[in-house]
Amino acid sequence: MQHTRRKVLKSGGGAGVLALLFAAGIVRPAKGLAQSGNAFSMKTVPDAMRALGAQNAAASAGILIKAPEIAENGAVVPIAVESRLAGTESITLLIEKNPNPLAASFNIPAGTEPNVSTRVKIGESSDVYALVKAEGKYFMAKKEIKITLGGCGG
Amino acid sequence: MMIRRRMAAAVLAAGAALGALAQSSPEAEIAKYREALAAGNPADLWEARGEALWKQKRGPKNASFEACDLGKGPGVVKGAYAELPRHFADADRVMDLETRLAHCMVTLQGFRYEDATKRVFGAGTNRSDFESLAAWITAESRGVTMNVALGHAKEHEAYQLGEKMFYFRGGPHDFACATCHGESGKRIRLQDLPNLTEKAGAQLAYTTWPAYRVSQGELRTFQWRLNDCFRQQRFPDLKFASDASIALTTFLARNANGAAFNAPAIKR
Amino acid sequence: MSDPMRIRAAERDGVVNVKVLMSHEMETGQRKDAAGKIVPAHFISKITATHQGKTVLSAQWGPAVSKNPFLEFNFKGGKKGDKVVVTWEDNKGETRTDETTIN
Amino acid sequence: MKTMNSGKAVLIGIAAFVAGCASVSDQEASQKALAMMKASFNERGQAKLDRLNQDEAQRLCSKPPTQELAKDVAARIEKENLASIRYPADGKLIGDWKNGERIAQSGQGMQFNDDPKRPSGANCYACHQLSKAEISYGTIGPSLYHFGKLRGTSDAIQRYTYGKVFNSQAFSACSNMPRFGHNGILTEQQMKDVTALLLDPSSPVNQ
Repeated sequence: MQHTRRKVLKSGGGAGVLALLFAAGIVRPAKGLAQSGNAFSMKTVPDAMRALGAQNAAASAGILIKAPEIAENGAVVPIAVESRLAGTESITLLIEKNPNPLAASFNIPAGTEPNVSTRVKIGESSDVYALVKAEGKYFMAKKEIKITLGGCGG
Repeated sequence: MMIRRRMAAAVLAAGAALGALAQSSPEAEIAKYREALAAGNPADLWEARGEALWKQKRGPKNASFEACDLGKGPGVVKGAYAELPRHFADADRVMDLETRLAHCMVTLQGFRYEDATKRVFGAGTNRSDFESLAAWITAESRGVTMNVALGHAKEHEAYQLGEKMFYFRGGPHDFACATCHGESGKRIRLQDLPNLTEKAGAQLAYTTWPAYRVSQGELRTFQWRLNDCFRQQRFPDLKFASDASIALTTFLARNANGAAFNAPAIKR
Repeated sequence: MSDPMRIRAAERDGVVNVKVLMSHEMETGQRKDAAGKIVPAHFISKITATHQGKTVLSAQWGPAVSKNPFLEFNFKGGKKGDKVVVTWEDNKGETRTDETTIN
Repeated sequence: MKTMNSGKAVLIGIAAFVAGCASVSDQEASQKALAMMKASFNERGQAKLDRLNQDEAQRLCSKPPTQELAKDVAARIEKENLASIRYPADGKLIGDWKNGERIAQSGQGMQFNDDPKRPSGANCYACHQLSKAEISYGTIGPSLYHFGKLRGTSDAIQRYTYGKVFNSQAFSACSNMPRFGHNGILTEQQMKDVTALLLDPSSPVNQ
């Protein structure tokens, strides 16, 4: 089941498809970030999202993932996420192809701009998902980042 | 401080743009990657450690580096790196920064040379004092114009032998420094290769070392840069502070004369 | 003991830009050492930034955040001269707190 | 004469100035540099000090790439290197392009930190474009995309391709390309696989 979902996710691509899949999946009570410790150990994006209670996240153009499309080195990939959604409460980063996709989650209190920047490891070329909780609901966006081999390669 | 960082970012971006004249999409994206990295350089962490180390009393003689002469008089750090390597009369030898630091650890702080140079390249939590010290000392030359004088006969000779070494082909792959760094507009994989035989390339390359190497999560010095080039050239292991390492550094540093020093930088 | 963070905080038009560099290995727990043994996971798992006692950002991280982590964010309401305090805690329970003055 | 405003002119100036002041001749400088290098490297792993002993081609090619080689010297280097090429006894020059692709991607081998028991790569992508799919390629050498599609797979082309991989300097004195067979970097089977990568019609190089 898990495997199939992952496959569809890869081939289907769009976030809308993903949201539909989640909607069709097992519905669990929504969990807040307090539970994200569990989500960090999940091995797929859908499982991590479900552990966060974000399985119904809808694709949104109000989330901007600012990252290079090609990284010279996967050990350090700069990623900034900006949310233009009113009432943004949290920003979460997931990297699909990493062994544990959930990379980082930020709580945004009132008065802090919904715009954070950090650097993550990406093992191989992968889709990166930004998940935003705004006014109690989850939204998401994604971007593909290519990791290249660099230098003398030895 | 902030302005300095922004300047560094601008210069890095400009350098990347220069290299990617063809402006195809991969090059533009790589330039974006480099620009984003320049916004925060972990070399800062090494600079802070280096400044503390410089002032700390250490070794059998319980002395700090503050009496160490980097060429502009005891304790003068500002701008010193932009004039290195140079001949030091007290040792009658041309020395680069790291060789001079090892010299001060022995003469001022009383360390045995073997102990002083036990860890010249750091790995993770096993850090090298040389890398921390070099981060801070080189940062104190940021914006200073490179000016390696070659006024002494031994400095001339180091330059001349360094040049020979630059073109020396050897090992199972027939590689010389010049194999990768002797022509303009070339790249290895997606990385632009500076042509070190021309002024612009020599300047861009030399003034951006030391650098925080994101692929390793370490700050690397020029001694490391040369050692790792020769590793990839399939040569044996270039000895730290060896005459050959200093000669080649002299050749490359002198060729960067006239450019503003701009390191520690951040690189792939 | 871990090394101090490098924190920069600059105020412009009522918005404070905060940049933090942390000295940490961020071991994933998946890497093998030279002897082929797995290096145990060791990473910063929690971060809190406060201004005048109020939390301006908190975060939970996994080991996918890069070695020597970098974090940048902006908050409103800070003045030049105020303090910004950042605390991290890693998965082994070690913590570190540093502060800087907004300029 | 072109306008002398380039950085190169300045560098040549410096070099001339330095050479003018120095007390030793060019040949003496070469000898001194070699002695200095021999004292400045440590043997480590498989990389012994004998790697600093140059053969004739290495010695003659230790020059700026812009400096032309005399025609007779170039011809001599090419002749000697051509004589060193050994073709497989079974006469088959085309191996498995899939292995060839792996070899082309790998930069492993012969470094002091490499395990000598593991096979070396050829690291072709470091210097050459080969396929459409791999965007991370270098430009030190020419693009080899469509290498076989443009040339076909005649016996002569197969022999040239295998020979070029075996010893690049047989065809181009002082080429930057390693002499993979001559210097024992790749095995015979590996060179067949790289030849296949370049020539096999189903290889990504020829799509």
